[in-house]
Amino acid sequence: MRIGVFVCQCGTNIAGTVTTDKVVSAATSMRDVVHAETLQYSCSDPGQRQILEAVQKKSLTRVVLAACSPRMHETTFRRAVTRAGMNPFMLEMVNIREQCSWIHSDIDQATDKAIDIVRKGVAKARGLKPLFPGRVPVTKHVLVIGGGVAGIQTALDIADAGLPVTLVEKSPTIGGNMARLDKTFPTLDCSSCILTPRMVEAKQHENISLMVNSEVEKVRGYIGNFEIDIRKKATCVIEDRCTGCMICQEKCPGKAPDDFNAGVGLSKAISISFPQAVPMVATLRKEYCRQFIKGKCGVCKKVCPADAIDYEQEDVMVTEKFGAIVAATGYELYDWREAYPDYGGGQYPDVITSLQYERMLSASGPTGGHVQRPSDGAEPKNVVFVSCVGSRDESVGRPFCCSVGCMYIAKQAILTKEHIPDSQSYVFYIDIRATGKGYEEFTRRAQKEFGALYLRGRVGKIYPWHGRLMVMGTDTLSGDQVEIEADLVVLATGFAASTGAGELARRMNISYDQYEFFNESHPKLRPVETNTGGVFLAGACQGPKDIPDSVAQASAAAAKVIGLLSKGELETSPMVAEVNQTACVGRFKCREVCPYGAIEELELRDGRVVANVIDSLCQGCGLCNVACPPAVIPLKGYTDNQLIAEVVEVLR
Amino acid sequence: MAIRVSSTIADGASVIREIERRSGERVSACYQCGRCTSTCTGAFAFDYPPHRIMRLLQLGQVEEVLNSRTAQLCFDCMTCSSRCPMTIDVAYVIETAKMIADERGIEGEEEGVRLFRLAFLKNVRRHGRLHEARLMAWINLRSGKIFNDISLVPKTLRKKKVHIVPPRIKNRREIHRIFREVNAKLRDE
Amino acid sequence: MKLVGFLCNWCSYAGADMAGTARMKQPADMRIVRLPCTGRVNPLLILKAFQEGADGVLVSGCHPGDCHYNDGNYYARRRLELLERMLPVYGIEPERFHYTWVSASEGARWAEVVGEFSARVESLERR
Amino acid sequence: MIERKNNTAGMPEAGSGTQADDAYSYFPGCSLTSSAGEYDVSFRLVARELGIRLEEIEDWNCCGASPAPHHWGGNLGVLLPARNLHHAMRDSLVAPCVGCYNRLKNSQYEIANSEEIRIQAERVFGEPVRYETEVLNLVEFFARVTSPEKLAERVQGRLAGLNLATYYGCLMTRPAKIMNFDNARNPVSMKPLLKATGADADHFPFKSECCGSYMGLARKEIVLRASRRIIEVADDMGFDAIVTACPLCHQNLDLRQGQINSAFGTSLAMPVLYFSQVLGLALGLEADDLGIDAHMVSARRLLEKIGHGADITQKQAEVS
Repeated sequence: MRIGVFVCQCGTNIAGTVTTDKVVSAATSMRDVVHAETLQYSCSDPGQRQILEAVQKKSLTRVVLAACSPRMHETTFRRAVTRAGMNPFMLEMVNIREQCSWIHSDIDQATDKAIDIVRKGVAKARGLKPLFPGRVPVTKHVLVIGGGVAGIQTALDIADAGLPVTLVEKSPTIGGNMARLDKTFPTLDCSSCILTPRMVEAKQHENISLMVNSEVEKVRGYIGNFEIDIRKKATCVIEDRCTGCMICQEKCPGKAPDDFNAGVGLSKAISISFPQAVPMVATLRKEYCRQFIKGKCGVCKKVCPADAIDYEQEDVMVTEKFGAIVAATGYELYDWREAYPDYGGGQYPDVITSLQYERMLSASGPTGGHVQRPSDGAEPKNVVFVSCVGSRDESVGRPFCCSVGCMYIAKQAILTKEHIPDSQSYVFYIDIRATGKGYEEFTRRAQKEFGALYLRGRVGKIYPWHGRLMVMGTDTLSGDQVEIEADLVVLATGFAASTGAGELARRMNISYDQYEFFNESHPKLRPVETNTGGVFLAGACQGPKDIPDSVAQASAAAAKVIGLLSKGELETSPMVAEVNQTACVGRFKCREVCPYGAIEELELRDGRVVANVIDSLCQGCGLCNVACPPAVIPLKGYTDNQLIAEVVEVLR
Repeated sequence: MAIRVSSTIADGASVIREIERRSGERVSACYQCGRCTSTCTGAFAFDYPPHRIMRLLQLGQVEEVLNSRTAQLCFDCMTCSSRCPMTIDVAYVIETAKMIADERGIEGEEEGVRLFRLAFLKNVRRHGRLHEARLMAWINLRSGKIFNDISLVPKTLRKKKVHIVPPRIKNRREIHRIFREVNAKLRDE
Repeated sequence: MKLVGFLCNWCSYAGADMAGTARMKQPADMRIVRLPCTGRVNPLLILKAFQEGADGVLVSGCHPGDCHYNDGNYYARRRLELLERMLPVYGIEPERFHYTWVSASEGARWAEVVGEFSARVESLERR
Repeated sequence: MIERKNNTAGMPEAGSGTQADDAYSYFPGCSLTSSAGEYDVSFRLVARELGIRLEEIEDWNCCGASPAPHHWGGNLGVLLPARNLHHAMRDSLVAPCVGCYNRLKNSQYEIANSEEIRIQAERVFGEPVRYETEVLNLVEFFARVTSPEKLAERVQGRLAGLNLATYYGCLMTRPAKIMNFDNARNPVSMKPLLKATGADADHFPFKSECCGSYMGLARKEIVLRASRRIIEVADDMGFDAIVTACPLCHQNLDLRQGQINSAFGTSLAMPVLYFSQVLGLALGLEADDLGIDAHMVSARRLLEKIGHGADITQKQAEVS
């Protein structure tokens, strides 16, 4: 057995606190190590070539590479050793950067630890065996969860590449938050003018099947071969009969809150969210419907010319196979009321959220584009915008920046001036974050051309005062307290992950942060992948984002999916369990614990029935390895002997 | 006049460390949003509103802070602390500066407040309890504003809100022991 | 003093990486063994570690409900709770063993866990 | 260390006679023996009405208020209150004055967290300091000894028609980590009991703004300015009265309301009642027994609104 040890210096990232030469000389004295050297940057082309040459010159049979986290570059180096004619799984990579050099400052301690880690790697390397990936066919069918601008973009891109897509949306229409916006920064494009055509396209695309009022219930399987249950909630409206004539909505006697308009104005128990809704189909909300509350009404059923109303309708569970999933569940506005009693906690009608204001500004909104104070319908003259409500505020557990507030406030300040020429906007901000193309210029225009007065400071308190609102704030630039009598206060509320995001993440087995935003696989290099193969991210479900970024990420995710499904088959990891069938006693404890049903019975020639692992199903968790009473179902790449060897050597 | 930040920070370092140690807060945690100032009760009477005190500390302007009216005047209503988005106990930072100033014998221009505290404590040390009427009288004499709050006197008398005889507690020795224990030197005596 | 940490690849190992990327300083006595899942941790492995002279053993996986393999960490918990009760029989103070959860996004938490555990074991050493 | 029985058990029923064991240590504090006499009176009355025995702490002393902690690194501000904790013999202690309540809790916190202070205290008292007694403010106290349901039963909505501005001020809730009472940013504890009297207690935005604290003597303009805003907002929002549990707040809002009017040319006449007085009225006690006539701002209109005895309105008339 001829082992080569390579110690990466990663410039000074590792060499800064680990004396790599010491590690190398220590390595040379380890059993079976015939070669050891340092590399300045192992991942660089010269670095990889150095490894390749050493492998060939010293005819190495195993390679131990001490560098960054294997989660980062393992695949890179598996490929590298393959080029040297070695089986990729004869490489053992150990982590002396993230888990050593970067977290210690004492050079001796760090170096000793690095040596232990290398010894551990060498020990494990001794137990390595050549492994050969299996192949499984992939299902060429993609699930996109969430019908906002990100979901629509991904769906269209994938569908255009010829792959069938199912687009699932939990609300009655696609379009998401963007459909609620009036204009978009920094160009002041009409939001619906650019979005509506895309929504229609998604509906009409031959490769896209649209499922509204639907939610993902269960996800089974693995990359290339998911099996997913989708619940289509009962809406009491037969979708393919409803013509969207809206007569039912007109006649419906049941008032209901207007979700689409963020609570501005009222809707009906049966309604179509907005005139450009896709699909143009009514939805009935039982909790507000007299038919269901009082047990009698039936107006919609009577008036519907298409006979599309069905009060008995029930949820439908659809189960389909998919090769890949794109999560595009977007965001919701942070509910500020509990956290900001000083701003009235929602008790002052004229303190509204930015989204409610957006609906007021929108010509298709509940006020027909007329800006009015909710309290008395009067046209406001003094409008105060408050930044960072539920953002950059550790005291309410929201330390992060919403990344769009500064921009949409500037936009709304401009639109305010356009709607009400004799109005004055006041903008409280902490920092103006305008990093996008044309963004800074835009915020300048708001001040220079539209006369918005920007005050650098946070608002401390808002209270009713002689029929108006008194806003107590600070102008940190002058250093003084300021008070403004406002007719309307608009809170730039921050982003929150959409309700149930965490639950969905658990169903898809992807990780998420404490705010329930989904985690990308790597912040720099794998921004649209997750740690679960075959699951990708698009848009604000991964973190606050504006429209251009969401759309860009959506197309990126699409590209990844197309790449994945362009092959007919997928390589499966060969690090799977393997039954030593001569020793198997056939108690099938392994089958009891296997999450993937990857254990089958196999009758041998001698008539014994033993366990057998279906490689394509096994995901390599190793549960069976521990559960097996005679311990005869080792997990390749993580055998008991290898792990014990690691433990022994690391404690030497 | 420009602040020589490089030197002020170096010079102020030890005091700032002391303030951070005693208050348990980090001045560097402040990002100057000014929310503390926006509802500060006393700001209009201070020379530096709370957010500027935090800023001065960040810039190492220790002397400015210890000698500030704010450090003398702040009456610790803690409104700033309760609203800080970074959960900094701003009031306690100022309070700590106040204590350090006090220990260093910095008197500042806010004589009125000093007199009040002094009078109050003397009063308590003597009787074990506070005799509000005497406190008021004493302060007015010392401050020379003998007719301060005179408008209240008749009302308060009519409403039986003052008793003329000072209340005294029995075990005044224990009170004196407390003052001795913390070796409280009530200044100018 | 040497501590051995058995970490699952998907949550805790990634969390430890994140702590490193954020340069969160930690005591240098932790030695990490990477596994696909805490469900792969054989109690024998832990006893072996103690037998080989480990001063403490830490097992860290995904939070309940977040296991990459659905419920590997539940199997782990059941086994390890059993083991914990057995430790005294082997003459090992249970305080030398710790089982916890750290997710891929909890770098700070990982640094805490290591710091606290190492302090805990050290105090045992001083006894 | 004296034996303390756990006090969560067997809270007295409102109105029922109670065993001596259920008594509470009572710390009036200086203000309640002079400028806030009516607070003391009304509190004792209502407590008796609810069948609670109060046991005034033997030979209690001033808590040191704000001046003590501001001097000499704060230990004076710890030891003065400590003496009262030390001499409190009951499981629970009630301190209606919010200033005292705040100091007592602070002291308790410091003692619990500092060996040095415990040693100092032992030197002073000649024995290990006792400080575990549970310190309650007025609102906590009433929430403990009665309940909105029980109260509502007794008062039969006597205060219906009033809208009361609940005013907590600073010291009852801050610093949050020591007081841990209610929600420091949005205290609400007064509301349930007030609602039980039949009165409304709508959201009062200035419930926890500062009235100017003890600056009245040294820097009066601070108090006048701060208190003016509180009163004006309550007035603008149409509240019938401000309800407080703090003698100092009361002094600034009531005693100095006249000064505010003359200083700013306003004509404010906002009654300021103690929480205990409101409960007293609800329980049917006489306004002047509760010392409401001792306030500077007449509560006549308010009393008429709830149809309270004409004789009181008489007295009130001559006062203002």
